[in-house]
Amino acid sequence: MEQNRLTTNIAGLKLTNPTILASGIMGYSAESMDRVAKSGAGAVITKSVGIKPRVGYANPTIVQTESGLINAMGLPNPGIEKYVNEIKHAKTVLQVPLIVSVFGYSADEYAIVAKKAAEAGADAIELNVSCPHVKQTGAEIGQNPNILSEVVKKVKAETTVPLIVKLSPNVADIVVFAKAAVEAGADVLTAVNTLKALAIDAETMIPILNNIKGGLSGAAIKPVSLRCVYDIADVVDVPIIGCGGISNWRDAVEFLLAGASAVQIGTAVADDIKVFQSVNKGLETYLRKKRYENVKEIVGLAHRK
Amino acid sequence: MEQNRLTTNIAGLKLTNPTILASGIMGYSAESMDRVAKSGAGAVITKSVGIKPRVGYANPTIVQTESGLINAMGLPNPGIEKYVNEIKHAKTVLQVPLIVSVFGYSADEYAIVAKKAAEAGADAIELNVSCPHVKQTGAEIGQNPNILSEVVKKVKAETTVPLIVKLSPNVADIVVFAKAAVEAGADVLTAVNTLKALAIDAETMIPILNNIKGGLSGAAIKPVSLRCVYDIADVVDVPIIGCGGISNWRDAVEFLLAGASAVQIGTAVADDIKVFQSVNKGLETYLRKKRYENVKEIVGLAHRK
Amino acid sequence: MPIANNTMRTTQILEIRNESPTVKTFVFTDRLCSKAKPGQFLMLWIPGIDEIPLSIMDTSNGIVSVSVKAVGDATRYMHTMQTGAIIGIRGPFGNSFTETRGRALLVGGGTGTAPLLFLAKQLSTKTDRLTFVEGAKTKEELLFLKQIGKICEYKNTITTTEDGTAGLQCLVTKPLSDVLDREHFDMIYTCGPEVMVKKIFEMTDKRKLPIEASLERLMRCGIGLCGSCVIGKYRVCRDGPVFTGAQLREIKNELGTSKIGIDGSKVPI
Amino acid sequence: MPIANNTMRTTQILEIRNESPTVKTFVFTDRLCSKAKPGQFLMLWIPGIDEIPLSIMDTSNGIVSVSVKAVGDATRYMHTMQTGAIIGIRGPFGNSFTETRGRALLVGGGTGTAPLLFLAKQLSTKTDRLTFVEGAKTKEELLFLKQIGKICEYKNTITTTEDGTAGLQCLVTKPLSDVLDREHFDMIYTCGPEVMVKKIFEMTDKRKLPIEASLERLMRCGIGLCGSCVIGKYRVCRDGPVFTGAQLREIKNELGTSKIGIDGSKVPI
Ligand SMILES: Cc1cc2nc3c(=O)[nH]c(=O)nc-3n(C[C@H](O)[C@H](O)[C@H](O)COP(=O)(O)OP(=O)(O)OC[C@H]3O[C@@H](n4cnc5c(N)ncnc54)[C@H](O)[C@@H]3O)c2cc1C
Ligand SMILES: Cc1cc2nc3c(=O)[nH]c(=O)nc-3n(C[C@H](O)[C@H](O)[C@H](O)COP(=O)(O)OP(=O)(O)OC[C@H]3O[C@@H](n4cnc5c(N)ncnc54)[C@H](O)[C@@H]3O)c2cc1C
Ligand SMILES: Cc1cc2nc3c(=O)[nH]c(=O)nc-3n(C[C@H](O)[C@H](O)[C@H](O)COP(=O)(O)O)c2cc1C
Ligand SMILES: Cc1cc2nc3c(=O)[nH]c(=O)nc-3n(C[C@H](O)[C@H](O)[C@H](O)COP(=O)(O)O)c2cc1C
Ligand code: FES
Ligand code: FES
Repeated sequence: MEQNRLTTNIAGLKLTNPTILASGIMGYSAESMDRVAKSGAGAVITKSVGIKPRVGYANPTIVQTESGLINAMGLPNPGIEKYVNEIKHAKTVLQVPLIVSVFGYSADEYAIVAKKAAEAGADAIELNVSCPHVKQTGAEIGQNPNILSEVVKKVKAETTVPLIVKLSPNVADIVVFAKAAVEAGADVLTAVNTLKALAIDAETMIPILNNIKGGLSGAAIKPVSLRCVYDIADVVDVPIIGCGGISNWRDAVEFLLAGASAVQIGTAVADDIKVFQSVNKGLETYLRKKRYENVKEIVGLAHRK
Repeated sequence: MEQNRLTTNIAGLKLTNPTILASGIMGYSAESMDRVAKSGAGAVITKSVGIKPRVGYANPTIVQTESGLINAMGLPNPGIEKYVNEIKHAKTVLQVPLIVSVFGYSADEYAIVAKKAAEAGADAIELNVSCPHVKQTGAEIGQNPNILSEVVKKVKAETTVPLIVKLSPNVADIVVFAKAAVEAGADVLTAVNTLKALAIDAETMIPILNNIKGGLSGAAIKPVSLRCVYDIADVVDVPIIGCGGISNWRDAVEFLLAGASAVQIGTAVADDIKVFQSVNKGLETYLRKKRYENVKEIVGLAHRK
Repeated sequence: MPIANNTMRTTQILEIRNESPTVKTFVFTDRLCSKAKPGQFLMLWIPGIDEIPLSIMDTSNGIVSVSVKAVGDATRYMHTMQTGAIIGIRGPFGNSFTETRGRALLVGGGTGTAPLLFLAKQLSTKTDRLTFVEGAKTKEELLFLKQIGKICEYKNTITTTEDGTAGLQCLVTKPLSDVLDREHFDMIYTCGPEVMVKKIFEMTDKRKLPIEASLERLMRCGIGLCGSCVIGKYRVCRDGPVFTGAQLREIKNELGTSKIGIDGSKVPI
Repeated sequence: MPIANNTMRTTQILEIRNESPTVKTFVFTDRLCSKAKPGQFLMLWIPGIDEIPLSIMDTSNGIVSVSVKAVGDATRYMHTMQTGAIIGIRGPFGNSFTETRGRALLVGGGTGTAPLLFLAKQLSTKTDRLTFVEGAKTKEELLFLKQIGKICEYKNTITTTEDGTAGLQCLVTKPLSDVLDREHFDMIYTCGPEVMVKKIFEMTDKRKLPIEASLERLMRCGIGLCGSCVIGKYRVCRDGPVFTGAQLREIKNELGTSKIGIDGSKVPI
């Protein structure tokens, strides 16, 4: 009964609840993702995987800021060849949908990686076209609607599982990108990745991150990511997954009201891996108090006039 | 002696210290701005003034968020005709430079308002081309480099005082706009205005701001505004004024190191109107400890390799 | 407290009381505002309608009361609200009246009586005598007479009405002159229409008597940023709403004369 | 403490001590880390070079010490630093060893001895007897012998070297077997090369003895996000670095066998 209120369905992905582990958080190994699933997540997303292994940047790769976090990991990942084994293994372990996050430097690369991931058992693919600190993938693809469209089309042609496109907030008008992705075949949109940011240390007078710039996540960006979801919900019909600064049930409710069908949680895992559980509990209570039978009923309600 | 270390010069504007009151903060009346100057600000900027009076939006016009603030005032202002009197009055009262912030709905409007403000005695003009929540001024002008360029050129042709262009962070690549503004004649760039944001109340299920969307300011956005300054400093030679989330001397130092010649402070005034004083005090101590004779010497040092 | 910790929260209206044909009192729980001091105000969000500043009229154990006069869209809408309705609260904001010993005089006009009632409750155990002068247009508009009478004793309560339906038929300033000449006061507190406040300030200023007056201005942010509420060099929301005689002297050119209007220009009051 | 409150701060190196030809101790002030418990670690930023995890070796009155072995770029660079140099600190992070009463056995290898020394200091007043077994390649690499001897008494200190230049000529695991069979221990603590830790775990597991082992992994964020340090379902930075026998049993397939490499793939140790 309790659980039913939270069950949802995102473009065919059946979720027992609308909380999803964001990409890049504890997302390498099957055991690690399974732990998060057992902590309450309705689905998990892997670290973004590319065509070849990448070691990422040297440390510091994160800086903690006022109610936020800047990261520039540099997309360390084993490359899809090696990672297919982990996907296969994860599928034997996980009891929730496994979404594989994919990045590339060209539409072809995206398509190859996505195809292999899907073949290995991914329940859905999320395209990371929005990593703000790795050149020639984030900036070039996620900030140009034509290239974005090409990437989405190629991937769509090569895969049949639900295709999620994760948008960048580092654009003048996210609606343009949302439309481009949906027209090109995206089944779901995730809004959003991190905001391009910088931290400098006054004492040593240098940027702290090894890569100089990174992506801001956490509570600090919530008002921006919430606005992105609201903007997109006005113009597209596909389900939206909200992401950026969600750390409690109230945040999750706000994203649902703004038009998200589910939410991803990343940075808040640092404070508590059980954040999925507590979001779900709060959400359940909220829905019960407001007399809603299912979480789907509140999606987009903030748009009523 | 102490004071000398903080004196600076921004495109001809002589400042006793590099802290400036941001536009929209206590910026209607001469007495109010004078109070801020006496609290330590090296210069003050008026509320943005347009060609006609505007009453702005109904309340709520602000929402406090985690380490930030979303505002959608809707640019309430008396219109330049009435405001010239306040400018003249302010000039008789103020002992620091008076910068008049100007907005418009067309290049002509900007030019007319700027001209009148300059004639009334403004020591400099700041063009607000970046208000994220008022249609047809922020979005249309500050997010299109061609229109921005046209506006700057028109204003430049009509005025002789230093021309400051305040950029929007709500763009894919702020460098494009910085270049466009400088090529069109901007003497100084301010980076940045607020980030487009939204707040929703879970209980009533509606957006809180009367205008629905607003601009995020305060500590939350500091990593983003700092990145904007850093990006711009790499490509333009005009002085930059950092703005966005500065609330203590350490923040100010970071902006100077990133390439700003001065900083604007807005939201932090809510916690303490004496923030200018305390930033200056900390900055002075920092420079002394690091054995710099003048604040200009540290501008841009974070770009060293 | 940093502003970030005073974000808006929602609460339900627990109780609504009619105080006069135009004034209702709204009661709700709010932890932060229930710790407010007399003189402080809160920003009350009427969802989908407006957000307005209101003086805190009473507090106890997490419970807060405000008294609202229906004067325009927002306040009239509030008068149609029922218990159980949801409102949003930010605050408490602003400074407060300073406590005094000895003899205190309180002069209230209209809903300006609300913060003074709160103050009177606080002062009652601390002062030797409290005198309350209240003015209104008609008998029905005289607010909180019973509570004031209890706290100050009826003999120390003077009421005036413009139509003479209760108390003296005159403005509140009239009996005040006599009282000020006849008795010694260690502090005079006032809140009400600004023209009234201005007159009272002039009376006390002439007599070199200490005064604290609470002012009202158009408020947007409530936290000292937007400049909507500025009078002279002061922000009513942050440096006020309570001002001392010395401060009132600094701003006497604007007091009761002009304010910053809705478009940011100075307009006559 | 929420992560936002544990941002990086800079501090100066106050003192540098040579502990062995390859290990130096660095001393600096840091309010937060000086309150750390034995077993916790910090992230140390070497400006412009790297940021690395280091166990806290000692704390007192705002002062913190770490002991660093030069093994690669970052640690070798640290060995060239002078007092007065600026470093950045985040932390303390991770869990800590649990306190025990009765008899405790500590088994350290290499710089793994550092957190155990810190632990020994804490335990010395609380336990009946502390036995310390330390192993190294050569005599010169045996760390903190003097301090350990003082805390545990020399007769309770067993040392081994691979080249026989001091103590017994063998691996640390050899004498351990005898000790474990001969004496009763209420808790066994260990930190050192993972192959050593694995062997010790197997020895205690067979004998059903309680154990706590501190592990090392490649660390990026240090706060449980990036997944670089995962072993089995645990994050060494957040769920560890100290693991109990029951936890070690859960992860025994990976312990001493494989880890997540720099590109996120599982690699052999
Ligand atoms: C610090 C402070 C404390 C206040 N405390 C109370 C209180 O305890 N009880 C109460 O009933 N009201 C109080 N007010 C006034 C209250 O905020 C206004 O009456 C309300 O905002 C009017 O909103 P409206 O939409 O109903 O009227 P509007 O449609 O905005 O205006 C209707 C009429 O009221 C006038 N008005 C609007 N705002 C104010 C104002 N701030 N001061 C004076 N006149 C105004 C307008 O000029 C107009 O003539 C206080 C105001 C301030 C600044
Ligand atoms: C929780 C924790 C506590 C630690 N405490 C200490 C300590 O107190 N003193 C100390 O000297 N070292 C400690 N380390 C190890 C220390 O962090 C590494 O030695 C250091 O990061 C190596 O950096 P480098 O650039 O010098 O070497 P690199 O160039 O990165 O590597 C050089 C060699 O060291 C190996 N190495 C790198 N990182 C580690 C690691 N985390 N564990 C084991 N081997 C590694 C590499 O595989 C390589 O063989 C600790 C590690 C962790 C995770
Ligand atoms: C340490 C870290 C690593 C991340 N790695 C990835 C990644 O590989 N791919 C990706 O699409 N997003 C990545 N992200 C972005 C998150 O998935 C998420 O979009 C962002 O952090 C905002 O959500 P949050 O505020 O809940 O963290 C990463 C974020 C962090 C903090
Ligand atoms: C209440 C408020 C009103 C503002 N009004 C204006 C304005 O009229 N014109 C303008 O250019 N910027 C305006 N801003 C933006 C600020 O000038 C500044 O760019 C922004 O708040 C970021 O700086 P901060 O974080 O120090 O506040 C306003 C900001 C706030 C909070
Ligand atoms: S209401 Fe904004 S400054 Fe007072
Ligand atoms: S170092 Fe990032 S999860 Fe442990």
